Amino acid sequence: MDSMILTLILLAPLAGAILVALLPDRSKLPAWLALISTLVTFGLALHLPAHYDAAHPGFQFVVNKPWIENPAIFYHVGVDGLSLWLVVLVGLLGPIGVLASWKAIQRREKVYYSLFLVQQTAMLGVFISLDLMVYYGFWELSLVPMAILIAMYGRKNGPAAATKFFLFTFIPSAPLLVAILYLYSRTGSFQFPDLRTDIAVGAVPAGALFWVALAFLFAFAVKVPVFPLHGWLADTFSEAPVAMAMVVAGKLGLYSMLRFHVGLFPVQAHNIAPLLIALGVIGILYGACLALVQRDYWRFLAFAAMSHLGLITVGVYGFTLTGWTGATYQILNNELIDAALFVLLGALEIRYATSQIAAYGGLANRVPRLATLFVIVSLAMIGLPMLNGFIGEFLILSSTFTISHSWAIAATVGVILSAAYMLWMIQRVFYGTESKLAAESPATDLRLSEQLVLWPIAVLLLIMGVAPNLWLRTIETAPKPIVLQQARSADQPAVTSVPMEVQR
Amino acid sequence: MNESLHLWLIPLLPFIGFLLNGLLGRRLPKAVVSAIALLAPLGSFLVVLLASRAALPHSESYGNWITVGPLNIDLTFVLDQLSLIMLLVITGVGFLIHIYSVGYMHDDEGYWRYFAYLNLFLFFMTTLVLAGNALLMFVGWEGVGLASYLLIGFWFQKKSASDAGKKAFIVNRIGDFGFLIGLFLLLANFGTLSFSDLAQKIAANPTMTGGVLTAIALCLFIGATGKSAQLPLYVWLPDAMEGPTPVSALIHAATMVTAGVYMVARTHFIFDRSPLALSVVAIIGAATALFAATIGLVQTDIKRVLAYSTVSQLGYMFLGCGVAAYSAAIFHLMTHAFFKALLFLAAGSVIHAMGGEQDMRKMGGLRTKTPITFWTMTMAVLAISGFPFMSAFFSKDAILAAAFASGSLGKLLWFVGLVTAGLTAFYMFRLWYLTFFGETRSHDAHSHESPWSMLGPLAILAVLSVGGGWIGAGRFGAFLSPVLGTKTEELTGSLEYIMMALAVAAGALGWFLAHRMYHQRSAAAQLAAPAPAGYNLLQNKYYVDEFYNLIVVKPLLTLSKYFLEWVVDFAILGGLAWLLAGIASLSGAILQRWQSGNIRSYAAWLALGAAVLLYFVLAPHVFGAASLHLGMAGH
Amino acid sequence: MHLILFIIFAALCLTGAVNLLFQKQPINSALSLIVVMTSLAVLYLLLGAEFLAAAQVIVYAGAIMVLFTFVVMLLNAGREERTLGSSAYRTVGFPAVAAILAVIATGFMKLQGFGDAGIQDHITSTADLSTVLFTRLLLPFEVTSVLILVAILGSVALARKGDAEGREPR
Amino acid sequence: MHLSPEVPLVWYLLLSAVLFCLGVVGFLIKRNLITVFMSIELMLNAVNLSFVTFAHQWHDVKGQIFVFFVMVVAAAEAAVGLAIIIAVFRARATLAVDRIDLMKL
Repeated sequence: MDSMILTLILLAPLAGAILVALLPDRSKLPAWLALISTLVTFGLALHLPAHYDAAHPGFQFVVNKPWIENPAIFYHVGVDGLSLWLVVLVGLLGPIGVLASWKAIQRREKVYYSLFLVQQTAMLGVFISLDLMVYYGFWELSLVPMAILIAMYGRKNGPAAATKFFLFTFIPSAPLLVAILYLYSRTGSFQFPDLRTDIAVGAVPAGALFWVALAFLFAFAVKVPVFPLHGWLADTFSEAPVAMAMVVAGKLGLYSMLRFHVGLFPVQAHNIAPLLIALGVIGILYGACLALVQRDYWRFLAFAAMSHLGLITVGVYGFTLTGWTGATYQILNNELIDAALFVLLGALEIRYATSQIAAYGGLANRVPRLATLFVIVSLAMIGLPMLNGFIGEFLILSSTFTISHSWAIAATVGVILSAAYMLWMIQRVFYGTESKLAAESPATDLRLSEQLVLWPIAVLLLIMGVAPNLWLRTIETAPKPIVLQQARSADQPAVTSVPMEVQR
Repeated sequence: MNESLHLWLIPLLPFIGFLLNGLLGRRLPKAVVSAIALLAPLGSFLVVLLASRAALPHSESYGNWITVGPLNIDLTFVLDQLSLIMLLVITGVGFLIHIYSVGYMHDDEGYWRYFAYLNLFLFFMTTLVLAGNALLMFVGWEGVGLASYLLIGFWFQKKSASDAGKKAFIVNRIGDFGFLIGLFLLLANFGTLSFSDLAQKIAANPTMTGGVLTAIALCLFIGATGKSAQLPLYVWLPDAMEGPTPVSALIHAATMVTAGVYMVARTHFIFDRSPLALSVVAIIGAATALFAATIGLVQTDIKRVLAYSTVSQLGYMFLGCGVAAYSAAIFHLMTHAFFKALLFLAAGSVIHAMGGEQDMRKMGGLRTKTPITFWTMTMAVLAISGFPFMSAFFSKDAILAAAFASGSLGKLLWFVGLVTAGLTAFYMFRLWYLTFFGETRSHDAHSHESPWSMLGPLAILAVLSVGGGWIGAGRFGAFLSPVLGTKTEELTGSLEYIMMALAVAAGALGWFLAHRMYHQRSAAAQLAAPAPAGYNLLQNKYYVDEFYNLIVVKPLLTLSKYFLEWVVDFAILGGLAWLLAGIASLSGAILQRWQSGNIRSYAAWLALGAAVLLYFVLAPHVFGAASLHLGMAGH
Repeated sequence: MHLILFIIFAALCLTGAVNLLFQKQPINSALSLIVVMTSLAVLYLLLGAEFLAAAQVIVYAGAIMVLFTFVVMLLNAGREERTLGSSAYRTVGFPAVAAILAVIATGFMKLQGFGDAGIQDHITSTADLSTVLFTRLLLPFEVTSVLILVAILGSVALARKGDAEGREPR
Repeated sequence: MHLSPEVPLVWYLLLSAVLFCLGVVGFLIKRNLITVFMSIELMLNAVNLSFVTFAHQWHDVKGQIFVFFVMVVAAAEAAVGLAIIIAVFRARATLAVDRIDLMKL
């Protein structure tokens, strides 16, 4: 079972996609199939944390079989503390995405759900692949359904947004591929563990390694997105179907940064870290400022997300155990929170058919449950203690503080601003006097299916805030060896959050 | 150690109350909602009472909260003398205010929601007080901010209310920013956030003063100014009066806003090592006390007067902290909780009687219509004005005496405190006269006394306001000394009596002026005549809100909108993207000509491609020195 | 003897190919192509590939070219029109062809160890060929039959009269 | 034994190269869809000739097998290709390749 489980996780949504594609497009049949398929995936994914052995860090549930002889591509999959919960997260977001699409997608369901499931497969593949070529395949595959669905279901400017998304995400993939092939030409392997040791012992010339690392970073930074590369985000958020938009930003890029940029090129990544920290902090403040002035709530959400992703970037490039653990944890938090916000805003859009914030107002009496959940999720987003966002923010910020006081303080300003824009948003939508739209619309409160999605997330946000050690214990196992290794090597002084000695 | 005191019950009971009412309250009858809501603080209060007999300090740990590498944050509750007093005040006064709310909020459709929030507040507040480390305290700290936000914006359909809630949360967040930085500094320098460990580490290092500790202390104090509404972050508290009056009594007078004082007292071992930070605390405290008192002089909204009074009294407490008289500050905190809660509740009763009217200019003559409210309010007014042997007489005096005893700066601060005492008496009696004396100025004539559920708590608090001072007079410092240390400088007997006399005299002077201006002449805006400019300045609260709006909010929004969004995002980044897209589509337009659709031209290019490929494959053999050996030439 | 035969049929081949290019009527081009193919069959024979020579005559010169001529007649293809779609064939195509020819020809000239062909050396019998075809390459051989079947179905479907949606003709 | 001088195999190869290039030229200059198709067949035949030549040189039957498969594929291709030509002619009523340019962007 343990050796098969990752393959099964990968196959479950794929089988669902094929089934949806083959069976007729009859009333809600694709949706039900997709729901079952994603639930099965989620159930299988839960096997991983249940059987993960935190005492023995490193990759587990590994399968490593030759696939193509020349070039030597292996079907090499496995998870460690870093990817373990991300796989579970993708599994969880699957059924949520299907339920979020239930009412929103009314035409061409077959195409929609099969592409949705392909996207699921691709994301799972990205997280579990340990062969760079296989990883690259999944990485590219994760972009395709997205671009198609944006074009098909865009609200106003679908094709334009799809083109933008396509250009922003595919172009950086080209240097990534070249870099991967270059590594192969030097080391003769696509496999992550081999490459890590080969690069560590200097099998690749340092001058070339700089460019290779940069190519990796560029591809990932666009996908996160890191500050000046965020051009696609707002358009994608406002055009993509809800269930697709909620998975597009953040985790793929950030995970790849942690695994393949920091993991493969620690020296290069450490050298470029100050730049990334600076860009991350700029992203935090920039996103927050822009979120303050958006009129459309999808764009608002895009910039809010960008702000929070900036914080995680800072955590990734802080090169501390606490920061890495916090960053990984914050990826989970962020995705959950964003997913919930997408579902909630999507629910608003279905009811009121507009995403202009100004049209709303005073909804709290009309849709009290929606308002309550929105407030809870927003509070998690702005890092209220007892909810999950706080844990990640605290870990990242406190570790950043040990590296640079000024950047940490600037990042903490983002904490204030996030409260400002989220609460202002809540106020404009839910509080105050009822707007014309709210008064005239016959909209009803959350349906049972929506509540079934949202309450568990809300409870999860609380549990993740109260008992983060359930997660941190396993997440911590991934960066720990790297930190220890850094501490051993003399020329690379380890930057951990071991407290500095009191000076006076 | 010894047997468990079940401290976890103290926050947990209100939390259960919150969950029950919050999730089910909508469908429950009001009686059940009130029963749940009342039992929670009562249960907590009883647990605290039981715990108070145990040996102190007592700490209980419930495992680890966050563990990453070297960082380890425990879930630890600590009960010592300081937290015991706070808990008694919070749960005791909290319980009384819950009872009061049953009457006050009886007709509100959000009844269940109100009590859920109130219980949530108690949960966070008790967590804040019991917390054994700074991060857990921060949980409560932010949590009470949340409860405050929810309760201020309780009538969320009123724009002013939801505005005020938002403002409170955001301003508090600015303070929390300082708190967080303080936490990071602590963590970076000491590697722990546990109060007992920190105290030990600092005690083990007697030469460590100033420097880092000053930075930490100042950062923590920024947090305190946010939560406790001190200069320059006090602006949210007056607006917070948009919330229901019992909320103002509980959160914005008696308990939450004193969290800053509690936090400074809790971390006094850091402040003690930094004279600079202490001076800052004292100066800010004294300045706030005077500043807010002057604004309070001219406010016409009964709750706003009390709000500015709260800000001012909190200033007193920080003044006490700033001269290292922590026990005096805590003492004042306690008495203030009694009389200010009473003032707010009585004001609430007045508002209730007036059918929701809060403008004092429209009140008057309520003395006969609401006698119990009148008498309890009178007790509170006397107490806050420092009438001899009432509660604030002792506590305020303790602070002023400590200030006077602490150096030359202390003398100045003492004088500011004395002036403030006079101003306090003046605006309190102004309120008293305008509300209860003279002719009724309301069109709504059928004012009535409040129900007993509201008057009962008033009576109990009145007793405490009058006699609360005797609880602590003389003994308080000794009781708290295990936590806060002993204050060495004591005033000599005669000087202390002179101080008392001066303070009482200042109060009496304030009363006298108020009596002259508002009772004998019974006109509303007497101060306006002699100094209209000054009056306007005070009436508009020194234009601080406008000032903040002008230098912070507006520039931020303008910057975001016009510079960041239009210039950076649209023009520069968008322009770059368009430039790239332009290059792409231009090259596309050029290359498109190749795609003529003409098969023969495709074939021509294909042939060219084949020729080039062939050349590259064969070139080394054809044009190089070596001749061509095909693979099987050896056959 | 071999040389004479080679020269005759190589010349026929080239003449046919060039004629194919210069004829304006498709039917004439088709007939020239038949000449080319038949001459090629002779050349195969010279190279000892007797089965292929036969197959060349039957399949190419016979079946395929008959198909061509039928289509020419069916569509009544007349003289070529003088259309001008693009000049790329002249500016790019001809130099490219010249380059291809030059590169390949130079490559062939430089081949070493290449022998000569006599009229009777190394005749591959049909038996030799079929031994390989029906043993080692049995599967590909059978698959080609599937290919041909698919091609038949495809050409029937394509050439059938019907409208764009593929509905039956009325 | 040898009645006449033997032919160097390279000549065959050169012949095939020339035929192939003539085929390419045909593709380039012919304007009738059917003759263009014939040029393709010419190229195929040219390649076949070189296969056979190599098979002869190395006494390897594989080259001839290859030619056999090329013939099979060519037959299939001719059938489908001519069917396509018929379909195109029905749709466009012309066989001029320059008029069949719907693939233009």
